[in-house]
Amino acid sequence: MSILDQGPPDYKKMIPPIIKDNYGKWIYHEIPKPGVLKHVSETGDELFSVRVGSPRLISLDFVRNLCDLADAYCDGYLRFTSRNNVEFLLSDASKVEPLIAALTEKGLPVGGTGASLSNIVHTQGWIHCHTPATDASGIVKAVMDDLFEYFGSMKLPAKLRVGLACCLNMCGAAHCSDLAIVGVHRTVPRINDEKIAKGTEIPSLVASCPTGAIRPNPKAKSVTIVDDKCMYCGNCYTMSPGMEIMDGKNDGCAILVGGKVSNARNVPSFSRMVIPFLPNNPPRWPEVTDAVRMIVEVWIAHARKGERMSEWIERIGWERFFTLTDIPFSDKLIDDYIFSRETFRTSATFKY
Amino acid sequence: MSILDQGPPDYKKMIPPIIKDNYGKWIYHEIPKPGVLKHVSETGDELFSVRVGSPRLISLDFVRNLCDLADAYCDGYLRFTSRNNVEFLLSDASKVEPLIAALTEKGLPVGGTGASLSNIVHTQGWIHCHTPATDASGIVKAVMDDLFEYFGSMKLPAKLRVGLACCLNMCGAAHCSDLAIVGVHRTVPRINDEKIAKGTEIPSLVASCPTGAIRPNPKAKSVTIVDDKCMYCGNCYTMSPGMEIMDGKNDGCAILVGGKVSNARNVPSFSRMVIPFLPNNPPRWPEVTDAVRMIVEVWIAHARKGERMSEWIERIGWERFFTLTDIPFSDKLIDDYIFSRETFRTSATFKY
Amino acid sequence: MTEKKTPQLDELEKGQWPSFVTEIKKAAATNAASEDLLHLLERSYEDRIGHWKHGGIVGVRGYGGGVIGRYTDLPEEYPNLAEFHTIRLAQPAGWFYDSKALRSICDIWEKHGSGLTNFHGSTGDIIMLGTTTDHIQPAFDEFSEAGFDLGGSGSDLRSPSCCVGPARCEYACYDTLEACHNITNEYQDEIHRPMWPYKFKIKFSGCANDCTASIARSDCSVIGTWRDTIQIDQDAVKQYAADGLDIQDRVCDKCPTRCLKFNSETKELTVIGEDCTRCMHCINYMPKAIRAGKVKGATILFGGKSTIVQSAFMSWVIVPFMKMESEDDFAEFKDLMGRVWEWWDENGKTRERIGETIYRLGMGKFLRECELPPVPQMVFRPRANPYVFWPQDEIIK
Amino acid sequence: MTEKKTPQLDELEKGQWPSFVTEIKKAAATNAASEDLLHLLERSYEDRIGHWKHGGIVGVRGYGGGVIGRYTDLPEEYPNLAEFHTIRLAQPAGWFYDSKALRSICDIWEKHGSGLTNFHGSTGDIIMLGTTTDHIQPAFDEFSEAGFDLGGSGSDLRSPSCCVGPARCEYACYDTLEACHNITNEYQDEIHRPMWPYKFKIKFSGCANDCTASIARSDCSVIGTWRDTIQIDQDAVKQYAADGLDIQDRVCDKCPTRCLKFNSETKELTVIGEDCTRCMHCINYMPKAIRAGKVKGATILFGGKSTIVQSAFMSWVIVPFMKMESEDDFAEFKDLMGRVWEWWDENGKTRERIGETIYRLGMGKFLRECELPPVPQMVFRPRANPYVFWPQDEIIK
Ligand code: SRM
Ligand code: SRM
Ligand code: SRM
Ligand code: SRM
Ligand code: SF4
Ligand code: SF4
Ligand code: SF4
Ligand code: SF4
Ligand code: SF4
Ligand code: SF4
Ligand code: SF4
Ligand code: SF4
Repeated sequence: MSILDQGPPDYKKMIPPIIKDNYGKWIYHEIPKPGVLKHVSETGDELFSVRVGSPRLISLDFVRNLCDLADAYCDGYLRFTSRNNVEFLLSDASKVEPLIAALTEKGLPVGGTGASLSNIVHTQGWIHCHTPATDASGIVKAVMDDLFEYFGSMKLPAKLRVGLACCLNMCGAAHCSDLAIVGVHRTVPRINDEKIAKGTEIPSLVASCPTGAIRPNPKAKSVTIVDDKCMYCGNCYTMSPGMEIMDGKNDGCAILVGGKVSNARNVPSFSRMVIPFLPNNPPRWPEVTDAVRMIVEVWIAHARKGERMSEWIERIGWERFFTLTDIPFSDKLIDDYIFSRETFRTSATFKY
Repeated sequence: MSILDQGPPDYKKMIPPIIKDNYGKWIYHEIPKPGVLKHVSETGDELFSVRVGSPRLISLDFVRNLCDLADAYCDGYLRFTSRNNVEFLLSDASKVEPLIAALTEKGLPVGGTGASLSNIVHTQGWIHCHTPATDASGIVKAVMDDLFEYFGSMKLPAKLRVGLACCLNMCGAAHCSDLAIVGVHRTVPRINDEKIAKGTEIPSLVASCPTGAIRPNPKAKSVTIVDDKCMYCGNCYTMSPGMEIMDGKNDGCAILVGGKVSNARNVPSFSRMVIPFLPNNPPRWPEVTDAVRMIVEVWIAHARKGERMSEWIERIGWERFFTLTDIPFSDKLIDDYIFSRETFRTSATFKY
Repeated sequence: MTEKKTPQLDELEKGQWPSFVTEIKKAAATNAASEDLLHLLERSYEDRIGHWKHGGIVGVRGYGGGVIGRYTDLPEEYPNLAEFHTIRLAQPAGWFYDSKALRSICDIWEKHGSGLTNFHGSTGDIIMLGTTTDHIQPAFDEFSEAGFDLGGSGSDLRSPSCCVGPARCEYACYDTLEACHNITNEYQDEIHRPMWPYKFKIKFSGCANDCTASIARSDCSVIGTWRDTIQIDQDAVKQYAADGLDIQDRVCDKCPTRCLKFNSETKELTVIGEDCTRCMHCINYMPKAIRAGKVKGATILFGGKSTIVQSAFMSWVIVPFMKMESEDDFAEFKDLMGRVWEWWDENGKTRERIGETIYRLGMGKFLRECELPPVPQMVFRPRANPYVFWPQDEIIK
Repeated sequence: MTEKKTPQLDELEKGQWPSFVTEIKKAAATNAASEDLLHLLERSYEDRIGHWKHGGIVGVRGYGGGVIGRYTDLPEEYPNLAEFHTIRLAQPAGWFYDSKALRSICDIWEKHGSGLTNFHGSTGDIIMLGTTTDHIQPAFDEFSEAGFDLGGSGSDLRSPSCCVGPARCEYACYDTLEACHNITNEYQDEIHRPMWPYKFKIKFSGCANDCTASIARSDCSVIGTWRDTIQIDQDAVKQYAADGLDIQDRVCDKCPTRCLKFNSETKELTVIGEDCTRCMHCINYMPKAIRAGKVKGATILFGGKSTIVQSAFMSWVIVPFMKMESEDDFAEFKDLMGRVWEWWDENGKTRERIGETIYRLGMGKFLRECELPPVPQMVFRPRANPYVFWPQDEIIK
């Protein structure tokens, strides 16, 4: 029988003894090698965490495999990170290398610490969602393969946090990522009068459109769209199945860069669009992986040590970002939504 | 008979010979003393400009007086500046001091150059406009009297540009001033049905309200106002005399600071509200002059050399501006209009 | 079925990053739904569109959220995906597990689901990916037995999450795990029974590094901070200098307020305490030498959300500093939360996140009606327009 | 009348700043309207409101703007202010006058007006303050004879203005006076006959110091700049250093892009040309040593206006660099102006400034329809939302 409202399992029962003993007593950490964190407590205890990349969409075999490794090396304790990596928690330093060897043998990459590329926060895509403009897991796999060297090393100028969202709902919260890949629709929803008539509350549907593009069509018990006003956000589709927005020929991805979340040094910032559209070319989305690699490499070549994407771009200026990356600038990249005014250059100073 | 469309007088006919000869050839300038500019040409010629404060609202006697002085010292040539000061243009260095002596004798202040307070750009107020929330010339006189020492000296941290606008139309363009005094209404317009019925186009009047507070009142051929939505901008009064907004008991001034126009160093910035209301207390508006002096003195005490108001505040932070000036912070100072989002602190970093 | 080929997906088994295709195939070996999923995905790769129908409401007894209904639009061809719902399980604070708990999840999902899962979903839940309507309740019953409960979905409180905090991080300014656990438990009703204008997310980060991305990804961000001044251990500073760290360049010059002074002769580092904005940079660089102040707590920010509809918002400061140590402090937080939710519930339109409601109605109204004292810390800068709404009681009649 | 007292205004004759009250009194000595004005103003100081009626349309033959009608709401008490209109006269470029011209204005206004004036109005005109309806046409006729024409008012082009520029400033990157004069003359029709959605202002500043505040105060701001790199005279740099200027502190450290390097040994100053944003700071500080580049011209910005209604806007970059030397260059400017006005005229709502129209309809539409190439210089940063309107011809059908 089910127990209602029991809440999540108690974390206290699942943290390893070394953490219980040193809870809140950590005084510093080091990164002895990529993927390994060593935390030192004021008690003198040392905790080793080995961070492992995960595809996130995993089978039970994968989970059990993790359990086996945890049992063998960490008394059964492990955790996941806020970016969906796995962390094995070891109190015994001597087990670190054997664990890494076992992981490597199983093809599980160790890395994601310090100045590296961590796992890509992403979403469902064609695996499970009803509104995607692109797949999630597929592109993530293609990009992580391509940039693999930066996961297991710490040779980037700074952390690189990539996010992917398969539609503008942005479940991957890509809006504040160093680099974001966002699924975008590009065509006006096709209205299915029948579906709308069946189950949709017309006033809510009309109200759902941020640009006021939707008009009631009382005759059909449905709606019409003023094509010119539609910017394909898909919000109407979320409200009603009759607003069919997926379009195999025209859906694809936009690339945004320069977002950041931490407050360290500069304040958090939004990611900003630099490429409005790249086609969906499964299985490996070569246009996307190329664009991502190119941007990352230009950043590596030009950023100062410690400079995240946003800091680098804000220092050199967006004008020069476009020059250095050779990405064509177009009016599509200029904001025309509510807060556009703040993005216009209200100053006679700029670079070429 | 009038000549239509002849355009403004030709400036070429009114510039002094020394300027004609050295037009575009100036290579540098110096400020030998407050109010005096010395421009040196590549030809070796030297031009002296003596800058004189003007109340702007002047009689013909005043103008003729200027003419007499110009005739006596500058072969009849003078100009006005973009801040309504007068500039006497002398090609003969030896006449500078005698001119200054003559000016001083007539009570005309010399100054406004370099790190000084220049003239206050202002508007009509009760002298000539139909919508003012405060007077213009009166406050300007009171403030300039109070800060007089800073006009004739150059001991401020940097330029201080004060603007005054007697209503939110902001003809004084106070929106980008180091310090701005802005006339504000605080009560909902009183509707005069008769006047509205007589000459107002109701739909335009309704549309003129930025917050949608105005509703048609077809019965009275007039309108009503949703009081809660009105923020007293006065735009409806500009559209119709029937929206009486002047209110002798509740009109007054707001103080804004930290605006800037030049592109030197930091980009141009808007002035920001720090005191939402001070009463109209003619003839000398002591609350206003006190507040202005206090802010200016805190700036003087804390700014680094060369730091304009905006640079100083942005360096120390607005939190500290309020601490240092002891001005009470209130929700009235928090934006709640279209671009408010950009002003919210979306960061966990701040000072106390 | 076994005849069908997946040439495109097979390509994604190549390369060094672990492959989700391999994972689906592993599940497909023993589960027909997963096998269908593999082929449906291949089909999507061909068609370049998703093959899932819009929405669908399914759930468990007593709850209003926690399960996402999903049906393929090609049920004839992929009959095992005719129903393929997702169950969201609330994760333990900090995502800490022992293998026993994980194995119990596996055993249940083997019986009732596709054998596929996401560890974890973007909000933080464990995502049990793919089951049929019939299996939802039995699966839930067993998860429940094993100590797991559902997370949120729909217009409710979503599963709060927190960073690893004091469990493994020297920077934590409050106990993120305890706060998250305590507060999550308080709000089980709000999580399980949607009743608000829209979803609401809370994330707890132990310091301004914000390792849960709370400022971007939650309606309420609880970010650890301190009220006094950073503590500097000069011996440790000297050690860093001796070890070759260029303190001037890497630390002082990157301090956003330039309030750190390094004396290159004495090798001492001093701070102008009142100028420091607690950004964490210097502490990140020199954890052995610089620590947070002693008066620790959290900044409470509201309004974060992503792009749809009004634009993405980041959370903004509402309470600059709140103690977060004891049950009493949590009570203060909950009291605040109660006022804020009540206000939003009363004022928010359907599908309007709290940030959008505040933006639409104005911070002033929000603050006044939630009895929150306005302070300059709430804004980067004051308003540039003079459009002040004036309270009637301050007007001379 | 002479009985009436003005105790409040008398207070404003005290103090060191020249007094407008004294000025009104001087005019009042010989002019009844000015005398009434003095007393009406005293009345306003008592009542704390203005005493002018709303609007009123008056004008001269052949023109639609240039005169502001004004009537007191207390005509019985102040009969000489029953009509008290303002005439706006277009100022000469750079506000240069000789005493002859000024005296001619005085003589005419003595006959036809109150004897009061503003040198100048905020837009730049000479403001002839206060006359009656009857006198408007004769006054205009005489001003016209004396070489003066009306400025703008209403929904027309307002009198453009310009900084002192090459007439007296070493920083001028183009001839602001000639540009202003030439362009003002081209558009006499647009100035005198209102026909647009709303007013339109142009200001010309010779460099980025923007001494006409054009970026804040005009719909079109023409700001001098250069396309290549600043020129540094090393001997003069050395001289500044020798004279005691702390070049590192006052110049290099305040350069917004930190692209100036001062070698304290060789006393040489170098610039990373590609990083310089041409902000003018270093030139302002060291005019003898640093000059603008050789390829001079102007940046054209659009959209500036003050607060009413949508908020204040500052002008933003539309053409990063345009030559401004010859008649040909002015023609290019006029061509641009023509396209922009046509677009605004077609798309703008009544009382919508061009900045507001562009904001409402989007920069993309504006640029495409005015045939302006989009460049990154137009924005501080690209859009944060992904809401791109996609042109039909780029879509696969
Ligand atoms: C494990 C994890 C917390 C958790 O509860 O899961 C974590 C753990 C640590 N973070 Fe973090 N961060 C974690 C997600 C984040 C995030 C959130 C995200 O990426 O979505 C951020 C914000 C990212 C952003 O700004 O966009 C984040 C921004 C930081 C920063 C600030 C970096 C900066 O300079 O901007 C630090 C400080 C540093 O690295 O010097 C930091 C520092 C740390 C430290 C060093 C804290 C400590 O002493 O233990 C931990 C090891 C860092 C490392 O990997 O080198 N952590 N950290 C998360 C690991 C995610 C992963 O698998 O990669
Ligand atoms: C005469 C005038 C132009 C005109 O055509 O009338 C003028 C003349 C000069 N300005 Fe200006 N500026 C004039 C209004 C302005 C304005 C507009 C305004 O105040 O409304 C600005 C923008 C103010 C702002 O940013 O809010 C302005 C911002 C500057 C700057 C940039 C100051 C800064 O660092 O932000 C400089 C450079 C400097 O002072 O080093 C400058 C420099 C100069 C120089 C030195 C240029 C030169 O070499 O001749 C002139 C003498 C300045 C002085 O007074 O010390 N001028 N100057 C205006 C005098 C107004 C007055 O009577 O006070
Ligand atoms: C599963 C998950 C993506 C994932 O693969 O991780 C997800 C999946 C969906 N999200 Fe989400 N969202 C998920 C995290 C997010 C996040 C990220 C976060 O929480 O940190 C965001 C952005 C942050 C935010 O809340 O703004 C997010 C913003 C949205 C939105 C836009 C909401 C908005 O106000 O902007 C929608 C649309 C809606 O609610 O109607 C949405 C809607 C959806 C729906 C329910 C589709 C829909 O329109 O009904 C998706 C169901 C997919 C499926 O069939 O499984 N999802 N969604 C994440 C939840 C897993 C979990 O519980 O742990
Ligand atoms: C005379 C002058 C003020 C002064 O004392 O200097 C003035 C006076 C008036 N302005 Fe202005 N404006 C004057 C410069 C400005 C400026 C400053 C500037 O041009 O640099 C601005 C702000 C910049 C701008 O254009 O945005 C300005 C923004 C307004 C507005 C708001 C327009 C807007 O779009 O935001 C209005 C309202 C309107 O047009 O209906 C307005 C309206 C008015 C009216 C016509 C009142 C009205 O609502 O009909 C005022 C007539 C007063 C009178 O009876 O004499 N005036 N007005 C200035 C014109 C003198 C001249 O021609 O030289
Ligand atoms: S981003 Fe869009 S398509 Fe992707 S999971 Fe979220 S709602 Fe679904
Ligand atoms: S896709 Fe978005 S913009 Fe287009 S009609 Fe639907 S809700 Fe409106
Ligand atoms: S600011 Fe307002 S009151 Fe003052 S002159 Fe302009 S329109 Fe008239
Ligand atoms: S004063 Fe402004 S806000 Fe109030 S009713 Fe008039 S136009 Fe609307
Ligand atoms: S947010 Fe701060 S306390 Fe939490 S894990 Fe990150 S660095 Fe540690
Ligand atoms: S916490 Fe940040 S602001 Fe404070 S001293 Fe350190 S680097 Fe500077
Ligand atoms: S804007 Fe430049 S060119 Fe014009 S007067 Fe000012 S400093 Fe000189
Ligand atoms: S003009 Fe400005 S940006 Fe360019 S070098 Fe000089 S100070 Fe630096």
